[in-house]
Amino acid sequence: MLASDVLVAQNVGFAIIAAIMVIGALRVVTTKNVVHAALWLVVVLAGAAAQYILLAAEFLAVTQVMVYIGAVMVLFLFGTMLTRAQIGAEKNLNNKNAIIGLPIAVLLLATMLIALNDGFKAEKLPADTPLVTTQQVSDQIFGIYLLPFWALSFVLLAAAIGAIVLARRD
Amino acid sequence: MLLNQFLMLGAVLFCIGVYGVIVRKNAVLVLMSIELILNSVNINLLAFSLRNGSPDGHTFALYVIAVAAAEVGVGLAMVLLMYRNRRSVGLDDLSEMKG
Amino acid sequence: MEVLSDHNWVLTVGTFLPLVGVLIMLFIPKADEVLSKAVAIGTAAATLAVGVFTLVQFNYDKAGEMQFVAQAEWISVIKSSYYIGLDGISLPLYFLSMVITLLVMIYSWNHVPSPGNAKAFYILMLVLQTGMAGTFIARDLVLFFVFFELVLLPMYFMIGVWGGENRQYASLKFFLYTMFGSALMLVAFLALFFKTGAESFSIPFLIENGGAIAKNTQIWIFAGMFVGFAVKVPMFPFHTWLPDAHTQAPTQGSVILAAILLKLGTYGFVRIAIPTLPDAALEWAPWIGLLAVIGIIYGALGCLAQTDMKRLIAFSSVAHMGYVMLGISTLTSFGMNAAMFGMVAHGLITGMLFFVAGSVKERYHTLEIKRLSGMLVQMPKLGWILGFCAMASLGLPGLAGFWGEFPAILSAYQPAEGLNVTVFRVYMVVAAIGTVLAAGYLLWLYQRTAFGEPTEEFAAGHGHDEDIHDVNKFEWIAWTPLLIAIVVFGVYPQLMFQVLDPAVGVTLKAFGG
Amino acid sequence: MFSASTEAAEVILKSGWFLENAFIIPIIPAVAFFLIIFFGKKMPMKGSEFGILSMFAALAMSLGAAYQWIQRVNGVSEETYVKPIIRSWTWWQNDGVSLGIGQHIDGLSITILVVVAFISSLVQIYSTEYLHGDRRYTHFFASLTLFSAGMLNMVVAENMIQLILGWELMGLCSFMLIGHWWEEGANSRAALKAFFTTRTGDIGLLVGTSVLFFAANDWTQKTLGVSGFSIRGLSAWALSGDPSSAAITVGAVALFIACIGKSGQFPLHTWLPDAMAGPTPVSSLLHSSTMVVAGVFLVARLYPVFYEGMNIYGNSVNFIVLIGGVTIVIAAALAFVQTDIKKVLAYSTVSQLGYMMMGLGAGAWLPAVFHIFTHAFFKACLFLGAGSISHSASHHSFDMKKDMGGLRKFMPITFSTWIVSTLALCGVFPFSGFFSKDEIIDNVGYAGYNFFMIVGLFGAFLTAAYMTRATYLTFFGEPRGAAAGEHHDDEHDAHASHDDHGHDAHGHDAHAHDSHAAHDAHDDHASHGPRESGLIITVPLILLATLALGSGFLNAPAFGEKWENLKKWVEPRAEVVSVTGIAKPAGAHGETRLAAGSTDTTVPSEETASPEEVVADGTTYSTEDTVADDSELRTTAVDDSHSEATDSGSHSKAEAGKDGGHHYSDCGTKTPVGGVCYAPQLKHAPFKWWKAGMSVGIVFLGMILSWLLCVQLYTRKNKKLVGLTERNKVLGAGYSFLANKYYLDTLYEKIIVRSIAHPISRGAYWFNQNVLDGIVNGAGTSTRKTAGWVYRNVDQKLVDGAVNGAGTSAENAGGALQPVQSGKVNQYGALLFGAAAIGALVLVIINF
Repeated sequence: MLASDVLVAQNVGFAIIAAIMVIGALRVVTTKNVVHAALWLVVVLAGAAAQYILLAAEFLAVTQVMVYIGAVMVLFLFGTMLTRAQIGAEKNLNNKNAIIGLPIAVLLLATMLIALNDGFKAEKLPADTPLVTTQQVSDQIFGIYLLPFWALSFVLLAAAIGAIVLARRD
Repeated sequence: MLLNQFLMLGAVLFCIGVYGVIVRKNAVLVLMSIELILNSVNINLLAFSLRNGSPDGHTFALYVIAVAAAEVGVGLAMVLLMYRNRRSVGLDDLSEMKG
Repeated sequence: MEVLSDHNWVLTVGTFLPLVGVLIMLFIPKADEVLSKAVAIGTAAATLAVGVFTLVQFNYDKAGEMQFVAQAEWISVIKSSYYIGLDGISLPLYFLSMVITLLVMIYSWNHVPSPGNAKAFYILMLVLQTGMAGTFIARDLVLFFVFFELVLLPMYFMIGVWGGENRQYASLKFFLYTMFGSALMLVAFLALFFKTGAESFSIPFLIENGGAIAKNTQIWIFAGMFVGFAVKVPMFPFHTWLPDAHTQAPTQGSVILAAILLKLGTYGFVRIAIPTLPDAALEWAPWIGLLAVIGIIYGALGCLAQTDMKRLIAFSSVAHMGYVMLGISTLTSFGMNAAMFGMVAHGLITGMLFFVAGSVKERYHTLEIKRLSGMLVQMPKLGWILGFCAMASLGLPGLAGFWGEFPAILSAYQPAEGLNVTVFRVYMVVAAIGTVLAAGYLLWLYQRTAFGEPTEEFAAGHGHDEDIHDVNKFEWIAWTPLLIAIVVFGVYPQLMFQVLDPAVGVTLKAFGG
Repeated sequence: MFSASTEAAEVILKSGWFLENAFIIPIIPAVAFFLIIFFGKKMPMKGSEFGILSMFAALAMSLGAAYQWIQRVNGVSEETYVKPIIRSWTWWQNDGVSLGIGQHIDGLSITILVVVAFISSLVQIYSTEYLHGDRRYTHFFASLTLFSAGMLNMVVAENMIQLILGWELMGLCSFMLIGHWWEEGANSRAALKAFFTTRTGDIGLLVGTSVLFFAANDWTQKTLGVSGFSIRGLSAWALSGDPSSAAITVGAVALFIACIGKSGQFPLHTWLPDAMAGPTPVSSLLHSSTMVVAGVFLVARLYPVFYEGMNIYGNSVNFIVLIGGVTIVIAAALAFVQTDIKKVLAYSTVSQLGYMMMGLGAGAWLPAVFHIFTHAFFKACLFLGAGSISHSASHHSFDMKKDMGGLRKFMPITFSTWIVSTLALCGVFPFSGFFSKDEIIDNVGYAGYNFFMIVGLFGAFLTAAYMTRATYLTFFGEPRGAAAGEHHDDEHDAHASHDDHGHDAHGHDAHAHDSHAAHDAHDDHASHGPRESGLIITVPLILLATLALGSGFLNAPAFGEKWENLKKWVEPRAEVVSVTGIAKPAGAHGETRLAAGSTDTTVPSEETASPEEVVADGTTYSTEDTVADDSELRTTAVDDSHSEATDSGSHSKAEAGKDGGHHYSDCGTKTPVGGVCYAPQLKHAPFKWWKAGMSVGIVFLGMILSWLLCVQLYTRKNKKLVGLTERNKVLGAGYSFLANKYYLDTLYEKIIVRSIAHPISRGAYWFNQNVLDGIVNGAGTSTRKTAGWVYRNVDQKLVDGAVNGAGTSAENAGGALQPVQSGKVNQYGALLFGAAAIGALVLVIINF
């Protein structure tokens, strides 16, 4: 296959996935049903994973799938079930802030798009850069970024303990 | 592929997430919106990492994911507690922090 | 400098020891109040011990130079380093902060304000201590800023949680005011940083290169710092948070607030704003002086109108800080020395006054002046202590207050070159009139509260006097050092001037001071 | 000139331990004060012993110092300037200059030292009886001792700051002593008034000191190597021709304002009568030798400054003379309408202080100081006498009309001492008052202030008159009220009845209270009528009376030269003294600047080895000094051009004739050549018997007239005179005008103080609460209504906008931010992101 075809394919793929993701995201924040929202979120996250692959980050894509779709989503669903949100539609999932929310979001979006457009107009992603290998990533994690890694581990530990303490029924 | 297409996708997701955070009442949904935001960030990170050919982006994306996981864990635990205490997960009912 | 940087661990230890104490206290069960109190006081005492060691090791012949200098990599990304040092200007305040904290803690032993929870209360005080001490030794703007802000939170909680009935409002006001100030201050710092070539945040570097900035730019940067520090001082138009904060804060809060926190602002002026931006300082000085004298008269008048003892004292510190700022605004060593001395003196005296006010409140459950009377009959000791502090506060020679007040007035007669002499002489006269007003409101307060016979409701046998007892032993322990210090510094001020004077001289190099 | 130098060549200035260590004198009572505070209650005599002992010690040391000083003076010729013994230690430092604390001992300070120590000791002894059994006996003695300490410290002060220290200490103690019986609101008010009035004057002290310091500092540092605070430096500077007339005039006027406040000169004299609220011993101490003398002392101490600043001798009137003269008459006139014996004395004190000021203002330095000296004795005696009366005869009442009269039969000792002191006060010939007061009047006239000489004579007339009235009412006529033995409790109401005459209630309530306070110890009075007081009270009276009689002969020009001892001992000689430091290069005074951190005590001006500095210890002193003297006078001789020398020499001959052979020097007239002056050349009126006779005649005239009037009024009850003031409009007006003390109190208390205390401060506070703070508190609701929304907007915009947002009103001013603080997570989020969005937008726009 020719490089150009690859590029085209990539672009097309990007477009499709992006569209799906945006729709999913929109549904997440608009749907009347918590469970549906969770499922839509799955779609978005999966899309993100696909994008990672397009961005030549296989390892991350895998992590994304495992951590999010594997763990986080399950957590979400559990949470939803445990809080006995009825599976069906619900009235008041939104509060009165919709009036504020929309303008803010739009304003923010407009600003960002302008800024991005202004910043890197039609800058292409280099196609020939050496891809980042998982080894490099791990070298970094256990090399220069070791300290943050430790901190992170503590965070996770704390989170785990915290979650247990909080959710413990006593 | 343009750099911007990824960045803009990130931006869109981000704003949708913001909207969700502001508008949603159900704590769980707010948490989900936050997940959206985090992912948009990740996309940006990776895009730039590809652009500069440096692995930093990957590393941080990983960290972000990890933090997100932790956050979801704690967050949901809190939601659970909240529900246990007040039979509802509506954030509007929470106003102890009212000054 | 290298010579003076031995023992450079002293300051670090002295500053962060309280945090260690906090760490220990975290593991003490909340129920066990006595233990947590003991640990906290122990920590404070240890800190003070380190402070004393500093005092001993301090090389008084080189009071003008930075000593115990320690420098280490910190946030190299923004060219900010962990750079601390101590000179004659910082030493008294640094040490004072330690003393005050310990005394306040001792005082709190049986005065923990409602809603109790001694553990949290003491932890807050320890954190405060770190913040205060750190601010006085920081030689790096970012470090300074961090400590400066670190002070804010504990005080916010102290007022907001342990305060009076109107605490929410007061604490919020205090917080927002100060945040507002420090935001501008931060901007000013950054501007200074970039205008000096974005090379370093270390204060000596900025002092060297700050003078080179274009005058107009300097004036704007100074404006930012001015607001930031003036809010903390507080100077005249920015003072309105002070009375509320003081009246609502618990006694301990007021004492620390008056004794140390207000000094952070003036210290900032002396240490950062003026040396780094000499030209701007010259431009601003007359206006600072103006606000200062307005503050003097205005605070005094405010006092005369008060009906609440604590509020009166709060207003009086507006007036006293006015003297300090007047001294600073002259940009002469004379004025600076007076200002520095005034800070410490005000810390001791007003801190003491707030202690007394707190004890009065605890006994009478009110601070309304017209309901109080004949304190000398019911609790002579407390009454005399109040009188003593009032006298010290109105600048009686032989007591500490005088040495902050009189030289400040004196210095206004001849400000630094480039300042309008006439204007400052007018300030001098106004300030001198302020001393009379000070005598007026303090003696008025004293006569109304201490003299005469007790009012009906608190007279013996009317049921309202069950809490009325004279000074108890914790109060004695906490107060005696302050009282002694007030007398000692009043009788032999050289003790402090000999430390201040050289350092001030160094600070004012830019003005040929 | 040359002869002078030869004499001076073998001059040996003696010194001695007492002179070298005079600085200890104030320290003794200061220490005693702390002893009393801490151990007083436990002592057998409740702490009074500390006070008395310390006072005796101080007295002993002062006398020793006086003796040695006299030796020192006698050692040199009439012309040579006798150097004060100055010692100084670093007290504080500023701008690299060390500022000292120490002693400045010369004739003046020693005179006052002796007086203060002596009177204080007597008063303390007296108080042991007078306040026996008082509820705050110990506190009383503590304050009394500290009070003396303050005065002594001020007297030995080496520089202005030290002087201010003593000055303010006295202010504080007067507050505590006058308010000694603070249970009575009136007493504490009087105390407040005293402190506050003097404090108002002190503005002048602070300002004046600052002005002089900065004006003089450079010169003094360069020439003498002392700071601009140093009294010696200031004196020399004032006469050096260096000062700009503006600076020195402003400084002198400012300082004199402080003296007006402290010495109760018009128009700030109103606090003095109220000070009677204190126990009588306090009044006696306050009025004779300490507090009120402080102002006069300050003028005398810094005389060169006032001499130059006020241009004394220069023109026919100056500020000091004017104030002094006015005070004499005004106060004397007030003394007539008092029925309270202590108030009569108080006003007489004021007018006597007027004499001193007038004398100083007219260049009669010595007579003024001498008057301080004599006045201290007889005024103390009079006050203690009044105290003795109230203590033993009139049941602690001080009302002459109600409770006294005919007491001479009952208390002979008190009576005779009183008479002696009264004659002294009036200035009758052999008594001490004559020699001092008459000298003042005489010299004032001689210096060309003729109008004020007449004022002085008139004042003498009034003095004689009102003192006669007081004496008559107290000791002659028929016993009345308590004096007649009847013990009525309604005496307080009786006092109250006077109040509508405008007698401020303070004094009376105070005395009423005086009785309460001491009654628990003196209930026996009900049993018997008036009697003589005990020894503890009478002995001091006798001692004082003796001095009132005799002390005048210390300086009695009436009997010729050799009787003018005080002039010889006390008056600083106006001689041009060379200063080795003057030749130093400008940089030299830098030596006195401390190397950073040289902390230990340094005599600041040692470096400039100017002769009078070498006082490290008495032994090495004399030798070094002669050498210095020697050199110095030679330099003088050299510097003076010969012609000038002969000229001034002949001048001195000429002067010698009419100036009592007094040495003449240029000091104070033209800038000293080749040296500095420490004192101006003063004129001395030759004593003339006819003048003395005239003034004494006036005095007797006053006495006789007043006596006749009294007899008519109080004994004969002459219909034409009694109640004249009620009938005659003009006299009535005059009476109430006097009775209301010229309405000055009304002016101060009702108008000035009220206006500050109430409207202005209220206004300021209103400004704070409404305009600045934006919180209209509950009371301000009405104002809110009227003020309307405008104010609220102004408020918010002015200051509190930051806090209150669109602040509403007092009740929910805090609530302005409540919506923000809703505690709803979403809203926080909205706020956050909104802010972020706006911020970002701003950035973007900027970057375009």
